[in-house]
Amino acid sequence: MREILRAEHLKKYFATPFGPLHAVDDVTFSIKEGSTLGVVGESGCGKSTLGRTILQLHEPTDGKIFFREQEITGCNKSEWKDLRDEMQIIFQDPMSSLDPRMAVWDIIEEPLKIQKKMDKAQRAAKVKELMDTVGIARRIQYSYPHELDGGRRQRVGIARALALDPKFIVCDEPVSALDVSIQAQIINLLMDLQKEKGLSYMFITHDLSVVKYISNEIMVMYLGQVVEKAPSDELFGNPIHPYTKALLSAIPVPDVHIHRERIVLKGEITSPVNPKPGCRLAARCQYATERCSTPQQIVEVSPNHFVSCCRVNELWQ
Amino acid sequence: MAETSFLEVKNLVVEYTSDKQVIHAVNNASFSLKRGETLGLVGETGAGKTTIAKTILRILPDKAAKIKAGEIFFEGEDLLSISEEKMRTIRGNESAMIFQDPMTALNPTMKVGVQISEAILLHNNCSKQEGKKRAEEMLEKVGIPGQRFNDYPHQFSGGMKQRVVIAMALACNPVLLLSDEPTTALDVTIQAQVLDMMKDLKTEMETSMIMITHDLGIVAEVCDTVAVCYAGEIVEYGSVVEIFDQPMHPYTIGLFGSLPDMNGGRARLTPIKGMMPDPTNLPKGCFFQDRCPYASDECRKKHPDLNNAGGTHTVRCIRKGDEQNA
Amino acid sequence: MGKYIVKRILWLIPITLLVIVFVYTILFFAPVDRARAALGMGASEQAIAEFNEKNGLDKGYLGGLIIYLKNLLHGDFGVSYYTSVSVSKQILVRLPYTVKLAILATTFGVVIGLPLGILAATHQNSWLDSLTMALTMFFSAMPTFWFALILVMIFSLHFRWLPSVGYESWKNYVMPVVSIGLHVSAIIARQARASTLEVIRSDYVTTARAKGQKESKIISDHVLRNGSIPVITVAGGNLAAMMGGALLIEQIFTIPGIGTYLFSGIASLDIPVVLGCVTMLSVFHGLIIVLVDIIYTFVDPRMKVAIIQNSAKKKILRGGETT
Amino acid sequence: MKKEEKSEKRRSQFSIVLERLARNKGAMAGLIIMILILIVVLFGEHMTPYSYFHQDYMAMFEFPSKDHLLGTDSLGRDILSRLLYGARFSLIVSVGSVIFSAVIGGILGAIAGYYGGVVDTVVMRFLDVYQSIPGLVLCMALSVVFGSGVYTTMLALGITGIGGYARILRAQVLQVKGNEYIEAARAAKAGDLHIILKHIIPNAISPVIVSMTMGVGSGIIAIASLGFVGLGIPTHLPEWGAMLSDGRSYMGTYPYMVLAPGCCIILTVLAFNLFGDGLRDALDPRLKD
Repeated sequence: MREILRAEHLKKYFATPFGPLHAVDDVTFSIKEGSTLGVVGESGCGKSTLGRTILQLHEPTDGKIFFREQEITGCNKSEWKDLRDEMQIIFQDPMSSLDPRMAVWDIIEEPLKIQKKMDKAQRAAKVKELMDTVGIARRIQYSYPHELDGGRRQRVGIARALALDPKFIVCDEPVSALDVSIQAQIINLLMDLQKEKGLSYMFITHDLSVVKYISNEIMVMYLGQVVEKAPSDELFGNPIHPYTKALLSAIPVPDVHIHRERIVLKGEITSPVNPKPGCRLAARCQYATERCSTPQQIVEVSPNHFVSCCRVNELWQ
Repeated sequence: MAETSFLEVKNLVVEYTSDKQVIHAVNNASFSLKRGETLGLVGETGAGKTTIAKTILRILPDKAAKIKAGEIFFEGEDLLSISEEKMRTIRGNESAMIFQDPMTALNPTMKVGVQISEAILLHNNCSKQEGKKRAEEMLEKVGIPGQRFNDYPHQFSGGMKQRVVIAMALACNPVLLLSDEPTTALDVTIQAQVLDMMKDLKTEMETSMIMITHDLGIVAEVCDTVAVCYAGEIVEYGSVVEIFDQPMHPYTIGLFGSLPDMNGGRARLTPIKGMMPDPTNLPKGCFFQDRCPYASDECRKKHPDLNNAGGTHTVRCIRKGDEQNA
Repeated sequence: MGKYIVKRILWLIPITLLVIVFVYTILFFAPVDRARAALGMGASEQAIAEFNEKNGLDKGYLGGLIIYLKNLLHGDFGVSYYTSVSVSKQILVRLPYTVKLAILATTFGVVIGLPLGILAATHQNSWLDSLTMALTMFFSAMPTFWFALILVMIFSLHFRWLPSVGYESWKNYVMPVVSIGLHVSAIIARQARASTLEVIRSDYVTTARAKGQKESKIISDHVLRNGSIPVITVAGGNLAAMMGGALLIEQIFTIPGIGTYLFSGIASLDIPVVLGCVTMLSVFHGLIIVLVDIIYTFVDPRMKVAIIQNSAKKKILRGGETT
Repeated sequence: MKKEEKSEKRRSQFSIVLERLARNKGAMAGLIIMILILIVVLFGEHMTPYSYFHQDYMAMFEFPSKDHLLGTDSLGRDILSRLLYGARFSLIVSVGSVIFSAVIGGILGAIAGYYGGVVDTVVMRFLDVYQSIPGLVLCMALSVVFGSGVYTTMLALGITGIGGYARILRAQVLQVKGNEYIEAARAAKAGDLHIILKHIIPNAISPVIVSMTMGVGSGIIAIASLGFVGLGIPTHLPEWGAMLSDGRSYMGTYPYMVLAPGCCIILTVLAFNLFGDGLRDALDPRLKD
């Protein structure tokens, strides 16, 4: 499989009155064509910023992004514009991501209008096709977002993202705001689309059960850094980093017969503003030692399984 | 008697009126809770879970909401027929509620300690110092240093705020705790902390609890019995083992089918098609008919009753009822 | 916090300077011959030249501005072109009347408006609410100076209970205060009602109810404080605007305040008079805004953080993203 | 589920707002008065038997009667005729000035809000200066400088109003800019102009329209205030404020000379405020039908 996207040492810092906020700090990964990379972490871990930086909705502070082996950081606008059609985004909150003053039809048509490659009839045909693809009934084509329920809104968001026939989509918590039964409908839709169109996803979420289900590979982030990255089954079957372990053990499992030992992290997430060098989990980690205050290296412990923890050899049995 | 009907909700009907439209929020809901037990009230947005909890405390918005019918027996007394004054002595004292969003459930201009002691002073004949002391004890109990009595809500993180809200609810050692999605707004690791703490405190204080949630994982972890809500009524009820091992109502089955399996492979999810019926215009017959894979003509004609399915397990579906009877 | 207040007050200096430049510019280029206006059409050329030299009008736009600012540095507001009376003295003599009127009218507005707004909100959709809303709608549409005339007509001319001119006794202030105060109270009542309604619907009020708190205590302990927060801004803004004197009201009741003075200055384009008053106004306005912010931090603990962060946010805007 | 049947045909935002307005009694009352006033402005001079400057020394200070429905003034001029003719000054000047301030202020605010940074800082400091001079003071100073007249008054009033609109639109743009649909448009490589025209303006403009409506009301009061002290509209014209000032000297004996113009002002202002209130509700896109 060819690689569709690669990020190397990507950084995104924001200036704050109290110092730079390390939203994304030295993140490296790649995504193969037709596959899904899941990005997991709790609020404030920088996963959404990462998605937006990949799409250059934020200017990266440092690092390189390659799309189909072509560097898109620092390339000029016209080259980038064509590539941009191939990269799209689906947002978490379908309410704030749909313009409340535009009807469903107009929202889906907008990217086509901006692209200026089709005439009106072609656009109309395309919009109808998109509505069928994502399962939006014709009768709501002139409804406004506030008149729709969450599931339909998200379908509109997906149709808009698909309008320009992208090859790569950043899905930023696309099902988090939805009820369980609707969530399953949308997940199925996303997986069907992937199969049909050969899409690649970067699937950002805090919901571990969803990410396990949909991803080929999973990247766990904590305070802007990648702490562990592995193929989906490997990560769930053999988590190594203390944060990944705690995260996995914290999910309530809908099964009354399973009782697991829970690893509880002390305290709460610290501030990503002006962080000290070293492991950012150290203050909450039960395995922390003095070595944890030195900068951590990400190491490959088994094929494709990367961990950023200085005690990896001791913890990995 | 007291053992079995510590809390009993019977045929509760609640409606909201907005812009001349009647929203049927709760339709004939009945369930009971034994002392010391935890009941999970499970369902999706708009299923009427929160309305049921607010009705038990009688804190529904006066003008919009109307309790049309039903009885709520709490320790043998019908809460819907006692005076407002009497009700006030129960609220926050014998029965308390934890709200979903800790960001908005705390008064931003009042010290958290004062907010905790508010209920203590209200229901106990004690001095302000005594109230403060007990509020500080409550803070310690939920893992917050007592010195933070004088801090304001904005000085706490989300998880800490929810701890304050829990301390507030438990301040008067209530026998019944209504928890409305207490961890939904929190991150997973914080959720785990808060759930553990709630479980410990519940055992320590011998509190009975109604846990409102949409998360079946949480239900499996903390509940003894489960009531599945759909369109304002209870469609399935039973012990947590009965429901999880042998879900019977097509809706409950659908909920389980919607969840990705954490342990198994990547089988295609089997979600429920369509969505919840419009609460202003509920269909005749079974409310689930349009989404049900087994719906027959009979389901469209007759509204099903709760049928016994063995043990404490009951289910509101003619199909399962038939099977059971046959 | 203290550092922040000092910073805010120091910030008033450049703002006030800009206000002076702005107003000076408008007035300077007005097409009038001040000398002839002061000395009469038949004045001699020499008298006109003397007048212009005395008042710095011969120095041109920039020269005049520099002289004015230089004098201001020494606390000298200059003298009126026409009466040659010191502007600072006039302001000092007149200020007490205006301050009295402003504070009384604003207090009246808050005392009447705030409870009325809260009452209307707690009785939403009742007759009380509808009546309050109708009355406040009416009073906010009514020009205060017209209402003042009506009051004069009723209480001075018809019943002869209150004097229509003068400034010595408390009776002189009743009608000016009421005519402005009712307008202010109407605006405050509407604001208070809106913000109270929002608070009443908030989760923490439901929480208080779930604790078993009495409705009356919920209003006094939870709603009142949060509901009145936006009212502080309205009241402060009104107080600041009124420091310029309610021009027309002062005129109608012949109160010798800043308003009448400022108006006479404007009407005759008397630059030192107008600049003097406007400078004072701008400083007062700035101080009142700072005061409002300080009151905020007492009423709403979140504001302390917000205000300090807000002053820090400017840094972000200037710094942009670090790349 | 919710009102789907209605969605099958295209409904523009405009028609939705109109529908909602039509259901609001207050707004409709305001609208009716506004239409009546408009008719008066357009045809007022043909509706009464007297012209506004017709002086009748045989009929000075007449109380309201069949001949003179609202009586006559010190020069024997028919007050009703003057009031009807005077409506045009209040209305035209106020509407003109509101449009002027909304356009200039709106552009300033939108630029400051959208681009932020240095531009925003400069505009905000400018507004700080603006805000520290009370509106009426600035307005009076400007109208003295510009001299009396319809257009000069419009300009004086218009300049005074710029600050308010700039602030409103800036705040709105900042808020709208934070929404994800802006990012979605950028992800579809929309340019700045497209985003401003298609997304930001339609979503940010509502409060501006509402405060423009209300602004006409306060503009009318400001014009009357100017007229009352002899500024603004030339004093020989029957501007409502000037008529009030006229009547003031005789109000002890002839109260109708003060009452009538005042009622005209209140009625007009009330109409715009009522309509503005209704408009605020109707323009909320998230409101359920």
